[in-house]
Amino acid sequence: MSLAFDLALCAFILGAAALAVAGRNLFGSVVFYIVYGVLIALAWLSLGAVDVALAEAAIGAGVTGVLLIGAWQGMKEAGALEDSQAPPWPVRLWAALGAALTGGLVITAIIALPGQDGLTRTVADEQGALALGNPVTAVLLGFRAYDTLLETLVLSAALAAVWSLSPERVWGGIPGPKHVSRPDGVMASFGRLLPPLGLLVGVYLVWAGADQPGGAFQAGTVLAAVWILIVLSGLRDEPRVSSLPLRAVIIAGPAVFLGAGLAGALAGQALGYPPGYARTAILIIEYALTVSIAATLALLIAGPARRLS
Amino acid sequence: MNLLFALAGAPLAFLLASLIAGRHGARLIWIAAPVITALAFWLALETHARPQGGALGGWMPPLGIALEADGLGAVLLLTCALTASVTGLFALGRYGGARPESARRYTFWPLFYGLWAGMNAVLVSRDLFNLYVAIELLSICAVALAAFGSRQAAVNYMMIALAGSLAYLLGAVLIYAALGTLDMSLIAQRAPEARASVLIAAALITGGLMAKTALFPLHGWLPPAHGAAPTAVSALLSALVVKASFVILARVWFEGLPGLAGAGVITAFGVLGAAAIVYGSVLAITQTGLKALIAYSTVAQLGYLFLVFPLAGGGESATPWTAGAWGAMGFHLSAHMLAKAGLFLAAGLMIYGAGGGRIADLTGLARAMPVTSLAFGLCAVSLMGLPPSGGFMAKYLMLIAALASGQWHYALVILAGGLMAAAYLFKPLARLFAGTGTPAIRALPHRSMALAPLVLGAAAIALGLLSAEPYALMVSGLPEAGEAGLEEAEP
Amino acid sequence: MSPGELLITALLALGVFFYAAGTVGLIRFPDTHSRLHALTKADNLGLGFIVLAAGLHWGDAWIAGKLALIWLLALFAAGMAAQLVARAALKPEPRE
Amino acid sequence: MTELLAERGHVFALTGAALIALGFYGFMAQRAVIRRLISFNVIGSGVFLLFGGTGYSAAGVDPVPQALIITGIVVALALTAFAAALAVRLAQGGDRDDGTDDGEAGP
Repeated sequence: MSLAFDLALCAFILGAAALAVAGRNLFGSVVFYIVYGVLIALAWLSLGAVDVALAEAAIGAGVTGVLLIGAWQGMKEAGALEDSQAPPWPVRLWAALGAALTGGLVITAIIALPGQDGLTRTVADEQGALALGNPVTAVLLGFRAYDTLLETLVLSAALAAVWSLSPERVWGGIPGPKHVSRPDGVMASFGRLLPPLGLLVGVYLVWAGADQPGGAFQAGTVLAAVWILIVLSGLRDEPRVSSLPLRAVIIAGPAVFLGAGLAGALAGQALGYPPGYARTAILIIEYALTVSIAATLALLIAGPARRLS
Repeated sequence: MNLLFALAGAPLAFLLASLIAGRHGARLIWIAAPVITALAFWLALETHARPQGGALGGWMPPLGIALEADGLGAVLLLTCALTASVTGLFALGRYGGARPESARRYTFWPLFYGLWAGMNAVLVSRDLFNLYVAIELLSICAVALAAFGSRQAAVNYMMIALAGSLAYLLGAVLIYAALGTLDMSLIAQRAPEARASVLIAAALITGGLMAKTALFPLHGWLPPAHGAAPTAVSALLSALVVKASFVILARVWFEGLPGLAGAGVITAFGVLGAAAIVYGSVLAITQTGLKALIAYSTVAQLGYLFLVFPLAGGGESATPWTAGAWGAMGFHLSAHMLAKAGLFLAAGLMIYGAGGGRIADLTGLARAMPVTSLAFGLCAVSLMGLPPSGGFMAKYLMLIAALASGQWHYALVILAGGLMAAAYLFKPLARLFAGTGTPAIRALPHRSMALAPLVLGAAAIALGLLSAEPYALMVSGLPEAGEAGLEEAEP
Repeated sequence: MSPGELLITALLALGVFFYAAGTVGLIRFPDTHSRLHALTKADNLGLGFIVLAAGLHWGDAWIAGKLALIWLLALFAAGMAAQLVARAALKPEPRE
Repeated sequence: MTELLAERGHVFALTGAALIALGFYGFMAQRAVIRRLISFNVIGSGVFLLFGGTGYSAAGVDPVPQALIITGIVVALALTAFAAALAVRLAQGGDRDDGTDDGEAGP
């Protein structure tokens, strides 16, 4: 049963990927990519990696999908949607040969892999020192906190990079198109109903993340979705990129994280937590990160500044 | 280890500070430049006694991440700090001042610090996945800065960067799957257990990093991106960014997988490096635009770095010339950082002053912009490999290693490369002094801007004059057999 | 197969049927609005049946409650998404 | 081959390898930037699936790869977001801005 399910799932994944990569209609490709992302999340569930499944569904399928739809819209507005005809055959041939070679190499490498135990046991042995029940959170914010620190700064840098694309004449203005909706329409009423629920889910995900699947990145994505919902339903517009409170929210999480790391360095152990307070410190960092990640993701989706009012 | 984390963390802190400081963010460079340079200098002093390093948070690899700085790392961190500091101060002329915030005046600074942070993080890390995150931080900032000049070139750069990082990541993942670790020293211990998988992983990592380093024939994205960018950005991209991926490549082969490189791999690196030198130099000679010439010169100069693989013998066993080749790599990396940044800054000033970017526009400019022209000349001396400069030390050590190891064909390439560098650099140099009379030029926003390339050029020369200390530091981590190479290579 | 299992299987089959119907509608219907109609109506119903089946399968009120909440959220989300797509489709656009 | 497929992790690892090949094809053959970004993300998730599949054992997926994959997903998102914004800006605003650039302010 289980193997049959896995094989069917993998077949669907490959089919969705093929349609996303080589489908004729570009918008269709984007839609299939989102379907593909959801299927990949299912694959992670099947492997029992719930944290990754949540991250893949929320970020890999959700946010990336929204981004790609936004890019499609932007290309359409610019009249730059590339034609959907297939590439010429020599290109396809070379690409297919390269793909076959790469795939063959990777499969050879997989087959030649010696069995090794990985670090499951080591993590289980050591995570007690951080007083965390979720081993993935223990790795993300404990053992390999430096990766996570750099990664949050990659997000901040990406936002600066996206903002750098703003046309100068609208700098300081508002990103994304303006959304309006009838005050008594479906959008507005749903837009009022869903955010409190989303907020609840988001806070729950960080809170649970210490011991169960979840964490700052998954929660931040949910909160970003709430933000986007509010904007889409026309209840509030995006903030100006020049807004100081907004910028403070963006840097708060990484600043707390980096500050904790540097404070540790002054105390003798960079990115180390004081014994006995590791869990508290990690939870504080996670809450701060969640808020910043939510704002950063929402603004990455909104894109460069586009209008002054 | 805490000092190493501070070096990686300080630019990150300035990244965040510049995001919140708005139009005052530019002034942060007055703090960032001395602070980070001082930290790097302190590290170099500490490393002089012994290599620095340790596990972050006390979590030893394979579970945690260890930072490490050997002599080479310390020298590169210091050179990088110097280059970034001077370039950052130079950039005040365009992205600073009391003017109201604009998209570029605001975003330049976080991207600049992000790039610096990515460089430092790459130079101190020995963990394959951590290096991945670090080089992505570097890439995203580099591409965004390149888009300040040409968005088309930036898109092409981005695509290569994306492909390169995926190949690298796939290799790193396979290494973990095979060996259960991402730490280089543990990889070195365990690699023989899974030779086949590790070799494929190494091939993927190498391919990805070669694309990011713009090694011939994967160099196509570089000249448009570096040539079209604003002055300070060109300097950062050409001097720093392409070095990061090479340093990872060298560390993977020499520290992570010593002995894995067969003769074929080593020869392939050597041949590609030699081809890059010849191809880049020939194209540089044919350019009519000043910045395009300098950008193609980068393609050529990157080729020298890959000659280190055959010259050092692939790291399999320490030979008498290993230290020489390793030192040559360190000198070439540092000297090219300083000289190329200085060359781009000087070129930017001259193009601004002359009002045109063709080499022909430079006629007689040496009389109108003597300081800038002097800086250009100093940087050119190092790039050509003329004594007494850091570039000379690099090429001299390479020649010694090539002859000592009996690989005279590489010696020929190195000599030919030096001659061709002289040929393409004499084109603009000759123009600077051509004609009579002083051409009218547009005044620079700040006269002191001309000091920036002068400092870099002088540093590139000083690296040759005071070569003993950096050389001793750079080869300090090498096995004892290297000592013989040191004596033989002493100029 | 016990009567309980039979019921669960039947509910699952119904759910899958509505999903299939929705997908056929998505592929066969001529324009965006009727496609949306097929997709949201049929799929929401299909999800409802599957949620019901899952709730019965676990036989735990707490889990069933959470599943019901998920269904409710999915309904809201589908409603909003349909609104957005419909609105986007109303905008005059150059044909691809 | 049957022996390989008997282990659950291997099924997903091999699917990951196939996704990498598929994505590679798309990245090389396609010209449209959005499609290449889709391909980039397909390769990325293929690499992650391979990572998770090879890290799978009776005890579940090794938590270290899990954490690295979450980090990798976020990094891929950051890259995709910027690349998409850059491509759209290129399409809408051309290679560079004329007149509005602050290049006049200095070299």
